[in-house]
Amino acid sequence: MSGMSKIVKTISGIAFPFITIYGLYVISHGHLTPGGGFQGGAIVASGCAMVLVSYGSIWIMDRVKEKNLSILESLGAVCFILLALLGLGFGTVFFNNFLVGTNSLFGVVPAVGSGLADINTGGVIPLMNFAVGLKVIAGLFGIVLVMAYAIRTKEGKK
Amino acid sequence: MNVADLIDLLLQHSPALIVAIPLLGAFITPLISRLNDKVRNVFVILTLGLTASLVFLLASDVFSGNIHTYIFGSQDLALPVVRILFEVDAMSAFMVIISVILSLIAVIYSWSFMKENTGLDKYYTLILLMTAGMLGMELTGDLFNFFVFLEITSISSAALVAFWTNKAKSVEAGFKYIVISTIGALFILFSIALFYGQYNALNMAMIASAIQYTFLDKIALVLLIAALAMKAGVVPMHMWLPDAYGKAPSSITFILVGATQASLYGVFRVCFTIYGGAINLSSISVGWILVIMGIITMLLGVAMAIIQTDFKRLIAFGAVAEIGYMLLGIGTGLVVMLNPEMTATGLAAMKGGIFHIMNDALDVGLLFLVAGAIYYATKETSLNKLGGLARNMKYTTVFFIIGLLAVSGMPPMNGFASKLLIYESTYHLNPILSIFAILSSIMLLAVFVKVFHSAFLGPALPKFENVKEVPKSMLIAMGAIATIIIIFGLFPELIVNNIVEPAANALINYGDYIREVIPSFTGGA
Amino acid sequence: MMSRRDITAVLSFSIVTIFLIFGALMMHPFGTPDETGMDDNIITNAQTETGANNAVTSVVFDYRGFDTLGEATILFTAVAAVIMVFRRMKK
Amino acid sequence: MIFNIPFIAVAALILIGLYAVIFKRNLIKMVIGITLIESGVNLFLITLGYREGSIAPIYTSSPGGIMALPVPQALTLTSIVIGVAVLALMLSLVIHIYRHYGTLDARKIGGPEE
Repeated sequence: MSGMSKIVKTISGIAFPFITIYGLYVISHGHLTPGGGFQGGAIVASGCAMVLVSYGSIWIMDRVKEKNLSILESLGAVCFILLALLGLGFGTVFFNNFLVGTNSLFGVVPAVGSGLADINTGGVIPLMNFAVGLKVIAGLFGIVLVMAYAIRTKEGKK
Repeated sequence: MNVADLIDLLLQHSPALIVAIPLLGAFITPLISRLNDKVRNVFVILTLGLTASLVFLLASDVFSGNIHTYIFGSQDLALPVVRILFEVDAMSAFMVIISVILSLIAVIYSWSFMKENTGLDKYYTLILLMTAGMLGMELTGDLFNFFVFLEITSISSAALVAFWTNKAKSVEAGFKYIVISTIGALFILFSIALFYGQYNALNMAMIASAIQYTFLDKIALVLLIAALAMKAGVVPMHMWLPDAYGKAPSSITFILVGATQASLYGVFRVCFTIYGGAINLSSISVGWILVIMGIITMLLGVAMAIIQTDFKRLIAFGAVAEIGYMLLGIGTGLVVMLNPEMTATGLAAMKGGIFHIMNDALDVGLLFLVAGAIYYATKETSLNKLGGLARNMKYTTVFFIIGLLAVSGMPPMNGFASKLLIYESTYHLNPILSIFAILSSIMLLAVFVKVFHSAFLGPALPKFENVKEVPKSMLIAMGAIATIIIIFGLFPELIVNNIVEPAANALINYGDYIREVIPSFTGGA
Repeated sequence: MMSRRDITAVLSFSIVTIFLIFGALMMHPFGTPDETGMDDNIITNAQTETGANNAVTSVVFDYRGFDTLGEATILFTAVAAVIMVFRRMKK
Repeated sequence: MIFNIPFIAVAALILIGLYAVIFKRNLIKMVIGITLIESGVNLFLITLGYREGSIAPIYTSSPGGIMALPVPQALTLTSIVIGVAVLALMLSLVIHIYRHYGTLDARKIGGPEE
């Protein structure tokens, strides 16, 4: 897949940072507002896919290697499962939300029925959101990139 | 902390760790495989070895009569059950042992078998993921969780079936497999939603205690059995199985046997545990359906095996036939479950069926490994072109003879022990059933003797003059399976009394499974 | 002339059709679930037990966190599978 | 019965998808059929969680009132991600099948070796 016209490239270049920031917002506020790691990750990944379409897979492949994306994704997954295992270590069982009620990082418990958006709540949920977000960004972008690149080699041959 | 405390702690957390360790291993494998190929192989084997030791620790406790529950995220069990929980009874433990042994042996076998290929880091990652998926399916006590693990298993195994992407047939088989398993999984999800809509529960024990056997439940039962039977390769829906088994690398076929059996475990769990409360309404008809499907599977599998010319495809149809025996045994148990005069028959049939699950995995698995070894040595799978291999591949020949005798139920091997139980018990239900069972066993023997003759005996072919015995890791893998087969064949009572009978009782006394979660439940023997 | 495969296909399709239509008609009326015990429990306790204002997130990452691990694993599996399928084969 | 239109829509979606999978010969159309079945099942899950007049189960700035059931929404989220994964793998395999056979017609792929 080769790149598209200059107008598309410029516009997608302008839009990309906003999409990324919006996606990161959705990830980091997953425990308060609709959204979470998967949804925010999908938003960022679709922004990356937009850049991929407008600039072409060859341009992207020179800058991002799918091997590195795969490693990033592994890291996200390892973080997620380690957070779950920490529940076994600090708390009591696998997947225990060991940070809730400790009043430390993300450890505040909101009052029952409270509608206030306090970002410092949720225990391990925000951390898991970040891990899953990282994983989903790397994973979805990796899939799109590999498939786009595979189609390119096919076209290049003929 | 002393050692006894540590073992207690490990035992308490083992259901979660058994799934978490292969998952963690799979996530780390891409990082480790950047270092060195050998390090990666050792790491994968160690991961599975650790999992296997935890499985044996857990199973030894479960077989002594305890049912283990593990609640994710909380220590105490509050009703209604909102959290996911794992529930391990003897049947789950039995299946978990099979799956983990298959994966471990397959990884050892792969060391030499797959050495020449590219993309091995993904190959080992997917094997670990597939193992974790199978183990999760067999341990979980939550229906939606079952669906999630089913999908992990089917995606990873479909990718592995298509591992040799330069062969059109492999890719085609992988595509067929993923389409079939996705449709099956979606219908399973649909039935889960039906349960959720009626009983507002996802936990198997909660659903089982509340089930009313309404019309919607009947739809869910039909869809669940059809979808899981499709994934297990039962006959009207078996068309994907010979392709997938035949075209996958042999080490993957070996694990695929475990994956189909995990789906079969799903059928039994649905029939016995979830619909256990409604069993007085359904057991006879559902049981007969299983028995008839079993008979058809058996006969059609053998009949199709006779006409095959491809080595692995032939064994695959043999595997289809073997699935029929398990269905026959356990279906017989379901038919006579409520008849107090036939309790002994039912138990014997269940023991036969469950024991045969393990024997099928070992026997058919060994044959697939032998087929892989022949492919490794000769790059040939067509029976018409093979011949005279017994001269150069002595060990492989011996292993094939062992597998051949075991799969067709000849006396010194383990297949005989389980098939004898099935013959005896089905004879009490209806003599025709056992005649069919014996008939298809004899035909299986004929088929495999023919294979033995055309592949191993006969004149030495000039093009196979330089064929050598396969490398050590493959011999070790095949030798381990053959040893287990012979031990099980010599001391079947040991296995039946200590492992198989608790598993059969766990299915029959479904009330215990439910009472572990909902103490006030009264039904169930 | 229909082949055996076509007959099976038509048969299975019509069976599923009948099931689904009858099932749709026999469901509870839309908007009034029969039982809500498990979900009411979550709605009441989500804030105190997990500290998250968003009950859906608390289900995804806390009450059913293990499903989410499975889900993340599936995505990981898919990425590994796609990269593996498109790898360079040795000739 | 008129209130059960969502459930009838679910049945219709699943049936259209199943029709495409069973009777269409083009592999891409089969894949589309599978995603249609999946959307139908997801819609079913979501409709199960709706309570008349309910709001989203999120406390932040909520106007008060009864809340919809949160569990089906979480299950649907899981199911959507699973769908994406399956779709990615199926499409990659379709690309490979096209490379090998040069066609997407299910009748033409698959050689003599049966």
